[in-house]
Amino acid sequence: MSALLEVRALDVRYGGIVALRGIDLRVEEGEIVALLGANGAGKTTTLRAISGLLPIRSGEVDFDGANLRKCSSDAIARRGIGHVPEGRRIFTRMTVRENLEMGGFAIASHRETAMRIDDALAIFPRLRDRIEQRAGTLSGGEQQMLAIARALIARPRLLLLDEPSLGLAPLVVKQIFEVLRDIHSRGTTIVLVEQNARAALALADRGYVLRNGEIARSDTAAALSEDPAVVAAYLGG
Amino acid sequence: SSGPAPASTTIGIGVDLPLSGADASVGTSTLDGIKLAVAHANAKGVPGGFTFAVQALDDTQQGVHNPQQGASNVRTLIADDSVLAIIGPYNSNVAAAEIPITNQAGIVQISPSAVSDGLTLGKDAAMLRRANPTVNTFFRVCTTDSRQGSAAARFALDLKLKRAYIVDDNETYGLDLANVFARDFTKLGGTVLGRDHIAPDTQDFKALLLKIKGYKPDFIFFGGTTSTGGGLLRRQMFDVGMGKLAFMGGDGIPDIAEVAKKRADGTYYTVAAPNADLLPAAKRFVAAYKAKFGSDVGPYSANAYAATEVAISAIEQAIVANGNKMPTRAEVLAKIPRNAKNEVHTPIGPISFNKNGDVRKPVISLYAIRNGHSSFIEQLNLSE
Amino acid sequence: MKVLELAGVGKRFGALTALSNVTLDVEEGAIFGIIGPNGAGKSTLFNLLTAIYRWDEGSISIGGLSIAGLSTQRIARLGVSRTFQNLRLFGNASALANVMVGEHVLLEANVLDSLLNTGRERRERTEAEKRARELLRFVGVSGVEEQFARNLSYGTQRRLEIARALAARPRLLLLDEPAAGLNSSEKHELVSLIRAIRDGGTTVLLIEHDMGLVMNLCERIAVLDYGEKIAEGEPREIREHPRVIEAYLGAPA
Amino acid sequence: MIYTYAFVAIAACVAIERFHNRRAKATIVLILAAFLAIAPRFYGNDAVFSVLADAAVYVMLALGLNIVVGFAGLLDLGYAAFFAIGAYTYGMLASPQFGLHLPFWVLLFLAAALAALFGALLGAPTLRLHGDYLAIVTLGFGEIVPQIFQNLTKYTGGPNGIAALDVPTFFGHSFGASVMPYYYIALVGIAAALWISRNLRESRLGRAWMAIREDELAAKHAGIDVLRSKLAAFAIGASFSGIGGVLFAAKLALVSPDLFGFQVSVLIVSMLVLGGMGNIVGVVVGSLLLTIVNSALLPQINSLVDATFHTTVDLSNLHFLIYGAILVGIMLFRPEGLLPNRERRAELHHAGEAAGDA
Amino acid sequence: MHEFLAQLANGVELGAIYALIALGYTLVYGILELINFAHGDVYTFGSFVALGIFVGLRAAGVLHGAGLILGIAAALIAAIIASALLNAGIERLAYRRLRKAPRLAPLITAIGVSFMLENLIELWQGSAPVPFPNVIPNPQLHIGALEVGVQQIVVVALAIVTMVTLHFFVQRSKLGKAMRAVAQDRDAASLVGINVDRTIAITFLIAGALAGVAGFVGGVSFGSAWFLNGFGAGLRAFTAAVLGGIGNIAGAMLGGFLIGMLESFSTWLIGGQWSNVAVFSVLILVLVFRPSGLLGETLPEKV
Ligand SMILES: Nc1ncnc2c1ncn2[C@@H]1O[C@H](COP(=O)(O)OP(=O)(O)OP(=O)(O)O)[C@@H](O)[C@H]1O
Ligand SMILES: Nc1ncnc2c1ncn2[C@@H]1O[C@H](COP(=O)(O)OP(=O)(O)OP(=O)(O)O)[C@@H](O)[C@H]1O
Ligand SMILES: [Mg+2]
Ligand SMILES: [Mg+2]
Repeated sequence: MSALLEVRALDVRYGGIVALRGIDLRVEEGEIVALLGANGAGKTTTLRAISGLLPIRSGEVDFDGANLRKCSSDAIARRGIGHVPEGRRIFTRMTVRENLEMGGFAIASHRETAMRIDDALAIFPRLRDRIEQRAGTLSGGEQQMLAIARALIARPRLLLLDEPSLGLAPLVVKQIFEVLRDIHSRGTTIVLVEQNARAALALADRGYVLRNGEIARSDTAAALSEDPAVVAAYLGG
Repeated sequence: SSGPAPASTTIGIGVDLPLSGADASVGTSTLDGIKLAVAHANAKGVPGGFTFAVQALDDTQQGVHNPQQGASNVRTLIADDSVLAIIGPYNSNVAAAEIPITNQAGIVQISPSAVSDGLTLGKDAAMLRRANPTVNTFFRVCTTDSRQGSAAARFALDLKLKRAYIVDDNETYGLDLANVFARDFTKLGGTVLGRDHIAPDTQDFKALLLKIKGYKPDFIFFGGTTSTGGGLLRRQMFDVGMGKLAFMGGDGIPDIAEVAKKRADGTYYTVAAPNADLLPAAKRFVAAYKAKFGSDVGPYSANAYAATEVAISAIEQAIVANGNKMPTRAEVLAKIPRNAKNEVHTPIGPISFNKNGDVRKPVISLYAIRNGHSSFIEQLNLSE
Repeated sequence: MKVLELAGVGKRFGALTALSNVTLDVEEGAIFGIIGPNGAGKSTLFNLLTAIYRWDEGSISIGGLSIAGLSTQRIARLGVSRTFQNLRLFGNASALANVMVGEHVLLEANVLDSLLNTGRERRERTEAEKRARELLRFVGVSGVEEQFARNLSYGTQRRLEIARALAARPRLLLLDEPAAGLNSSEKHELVSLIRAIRDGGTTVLLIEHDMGLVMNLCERIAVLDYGEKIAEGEPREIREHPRVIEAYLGAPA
Repeated sequence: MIYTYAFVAIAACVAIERFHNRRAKATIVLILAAFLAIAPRFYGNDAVFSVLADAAVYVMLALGLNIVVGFAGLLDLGYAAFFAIGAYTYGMLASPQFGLHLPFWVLLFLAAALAALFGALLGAPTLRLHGDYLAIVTLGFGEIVPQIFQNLTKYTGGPNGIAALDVPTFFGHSFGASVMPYYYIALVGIAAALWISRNLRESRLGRAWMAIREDELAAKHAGIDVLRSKLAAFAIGASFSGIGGVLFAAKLALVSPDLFGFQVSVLIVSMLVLGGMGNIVGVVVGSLLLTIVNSALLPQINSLVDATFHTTVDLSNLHFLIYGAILVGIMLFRPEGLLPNRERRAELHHAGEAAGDA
Repeated sequence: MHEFLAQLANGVELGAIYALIALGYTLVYGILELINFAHGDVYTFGSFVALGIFVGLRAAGVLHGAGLILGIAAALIAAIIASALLNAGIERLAYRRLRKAPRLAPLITAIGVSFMLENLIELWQGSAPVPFPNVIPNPQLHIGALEVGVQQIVVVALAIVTMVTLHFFVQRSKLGKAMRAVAQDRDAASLVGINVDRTIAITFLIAGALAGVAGFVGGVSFGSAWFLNGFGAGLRAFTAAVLGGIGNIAGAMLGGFLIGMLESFSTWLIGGQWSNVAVFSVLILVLVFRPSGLLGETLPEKV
């Protein structure tokens, strides 16, 4: 069986600078895969390359049997890859509600969108309180909630999360991981970049460790969380 | 088609005109007048086996005529020893920047169209010639603002138009013309009801016309050209119910019918030349121009032709006087016609210059537009 | 001595009360934590301190001086520096230049010095550059001096921003979630960094959601919830405070 | 001939950008300066040096605008207004207009001060505006100033402007009709402008401008007095064009309002962007290039084509098209400008090493 | 009073034209933050296309009775389509490649394109103003003290209908939402499935179409087309967009009408040569007190 997402020999450069070198990733349908790595290792770059926000220099990205290399990022999004990007990238001049509606841009039915927005608001009641507020004036954590909620509206098959717990209060972080577990149980495949490596590995099936733009290790989550080197570097003694 | 002939046998006629952008159409048709005169001279044969060649430079920058560019062009032409005379510029403020340079270099410069008084008259002109106060190198075949403005004032009163509202385009030519008209019209007993200037790029003249309407004038006098607002002003008079009112201007609006079409009827304008219908040279010129360029003559094509004829005649005389050899610029300057004896007969009448550089026997004609066409009304022979 | 005093401070955004009746004293030389749920008003409090917003009630003074009506730049000159929850670096400038801007208030060169490149200007520049390099090393990001800030990875940018704030040698340093985007070993480095900053004589006010880090680092902690201060005390007290557990921490895992 | 000079100057600029060694740069600058100072004795004529002197004035203007736009990040679309103020200062105070005949050298500084004052006056109420709002207000100012000069006929000569301005003197020696004095003064002016630009760029004020340009709020938090820094940018930038204006007016011996329209502001902004905004050498290249295109290449394009290809074609009615195509072409080909900001390249230069040890 | 009303009516008519052009600036600015200097020339182009159709139809002798109505419609539609395509073509060729370029690069490109268009139009139609055939009758109506031409009423009505349609279209349709999203964050927009290039292209099409309507209306109202018309009209229209708050559709309309009336009234009361000074002085004053224009939104900065 072919994997849901397969990345082969991916090279990405910024101008002359090599950011990713020969990355191979495989994500099976229904898996949760964690990407670990120090600052600047290339995690964000990997996710951005997959969702088409960065041009690929060489290598292939296949999603559900189709090659994404020639696809624009909006086409990739419509194929079912959701992305909670670094820096949140919410629409700051729109209200919370409008942001959520944008999450459902590709959904034809208004009723369906409204229903999904309701579901999302049930997860983040804080957003319901602020529903008519301009997203740009939300608190940092509220913005993060909005970014996650917006990605959930589209019900992607594959969800790429770039540090979803960033700026969230401890209770909410716990809740986020529960939400991830929940949508995963309903069939969403997840690729997770997370500084909170302990929590990430607890949730994930497998993990990759990136170093200087290359895959340094890949193993099951359990094995990684016991690897002394990984523990020392990312889990903090 | 043909490459330039070897330098020694070619005499350059330097030209400085606005050739691109907003002034391109007048500039180009003026240039064509020059080219035609040069072609005629070459066809006739030049003493000493020389040929004339036009060296035209464009004095626009970013599409607008520009004194700095004009000055620079004149320097370029002067730096070329084969250039013995310069025709141009088109605009008065460009001329003001060029005259000191041509004056210093002692090269003949004849403008077809720069009408501002100060270029040839009074203290201003003296200042322009201060590098070489005793020599005048600048001539023009057009008239001056003051001649034209006062003639227009007289014509208006002849036509029983007594109450004027004056509008100008707030540019050199238009403003000066309107000023002289206002002064002389009042002096001769007319009434100036009001004056207005328009801003550049104006498209809507109805606001102005609605205002004028309240004054109930006999006519509107416009200082400016067809394209700086004359055409649209005339046209839009109909939109505010003033279509029947008379409209008058100077030699900047002979082409007004092209823009205003039948709505131009009732327009009067002056031209600094005798009635073209009675001048054989004028008829020949118009026909030749049409044949060569396939288009109607532009407002200053004839002037340009005349200016070039004068320059060429001076050069040819200088060649002969110099034993069929290349003359100096000073020798050419000395042959510029100064009195009735060596007048040059051009499509705009016989031309010789007074000591200021203005035409000696100026004639101003009045034309009217009827059924979309110009027709001659009367002419004034101004005495010096 | 108290560096910062807030008395009965309130701030509303339309119908929303972002802060209400907050009273707070911070002693010179402290590492003081501010925690609370998302949207509790923590960043808003910082924004009041640097005059991005004006408060509606109460009073705030820094170093005994009321900051009512003072502009952001005046407050900065009083010795208050900050980092931002959503990074605000000078993206199209090198990391080094970012830090050197942070030193602005320490330098004395005036417009004329700048125009004519006087001795003072040159001397100051050399020193400023040297200090900036040291600071970058201090926060652990040396090697990126010449890179554009916007091209750095998120974690590196965070540390760069701290370096910029430190460059002014502030009396009071406001850190809004400095550990966000750092992994746990990097967080350890951050802890020692902040301690070192404090030991250099700077009072540190810290907003953070990483409880391990907060409890480890702060000597005192205030807790905000819906704009109100619901608790203040030493880490131990806070950890066991029932309202804090209910509103923020959740039951201990 | 003009192209020889332009080519030498541009080539030297490119070389300066290429070399990273300070000594090498200094050497090139010295050689270029010596060439520009001495070569006119052997090669060229008045027409050539006239264009070069004009080009030098534009280089000064562009360097001044670069301080406002390139350094401080304030898009100014009405920069020609200050040029006009400088030129009219000379036009009104050194001419028969009021019978005042103040010396050129005094006016050079007076115009710089006046332009700076107006820069600050314009700046003061508008500096709260952001981005393109500021751009459009400056554009408005740029429209208003020449129109006021045009309409206040009594004082300014109206649309005719003021002609026959005084010919400057140098220790009692009149400049006469020669363009060489202007050429040399403009060279010195450029040298000063370059020196000041470089000083500013590396200075405390220069860093403050950078900060304001990148993030005004963060700049305030660094203790930068944003308003004062912006005013300084406007005033210093304007003073450059005040000086340029005096040179321009004295050389042409004429001022008229149509010389300072929006087109001129646009031209100078184009010079910046084309050359590489913020980069001093780039700005010089951009302004030289566009001046040569506009003052030499386009007006003479017909003779040039005729002489080169021995055919007569009339390109004069294509000037705009050619000029527009040059702008578009360069931008599509090098969006960051011909010689982009040094930082941008330094970044590419160093990052390769840094990526390895993250 | 009589004259006041007449000037008011004239200002409204002029304002309608500025407003239509201003909308195009605002739409494009809203999505790309680009002052599209070429927009005024697209307006000019629209005028000439309408003119060409009129001239052609008149030569064919069909411009009377019902033929006149059809002719007007044909000229309008042709102007709309031609301008829309031209504008979209400009975006495709000149601006699209500059999406990631420094901010001023597209601005200079736009200026370059503007020069090119002006020159091309000049080559096509000459550098003198070209008159519109006087085909549309313009009987004067007397409504109380107000005297207006039928043409004036039609012009204003057409402009208003266009603007209202646009307003609802952008507010209600999915495309409108996509435009707002792309305007704020292109990457984020593409992550929710919005085709950024297509959205921008459509924005240019709409802006061009509006310029086409304006070109038609302006040509009929001023009675001529000139290759440099777009420059002055464009400058004023852009000023209008800024006055109203750039990026804001209602603001562009308000600004357009205000500038139109300002021009009309300043010509009446202080003289035409001061009208530009008046327009820009008012603009500066307004912006000093409302730094984001009349209807522009000021968002408090949240950090
Ligand atoms: N736009 C860019 N231009 C140049 N280099 C870049 C750019 N974006 C990122 N880089 C470089 O690419 C490398 C990888 O960056 P990336 O953002 O993918 O790291 P990361 O693993 O997500 O780090 P972090 O945990 O700090 O977010 C870093 O060295 C960074 O400096
Ligand atoms: N300018 C504003 N307009 C309206 N509401 C605002 C504004 N700024 C902040 N708020 C609201 O005020 C509340 C407090 O925001 P603040 O940013 O202070 O929260 P915080 O405690 O920093 O939260 P977080 O931990 O998520 O960063 C939030 O609900 C936020 O939505
Ligand atoms: Mg990252
Ligand atoms: Mg916060």
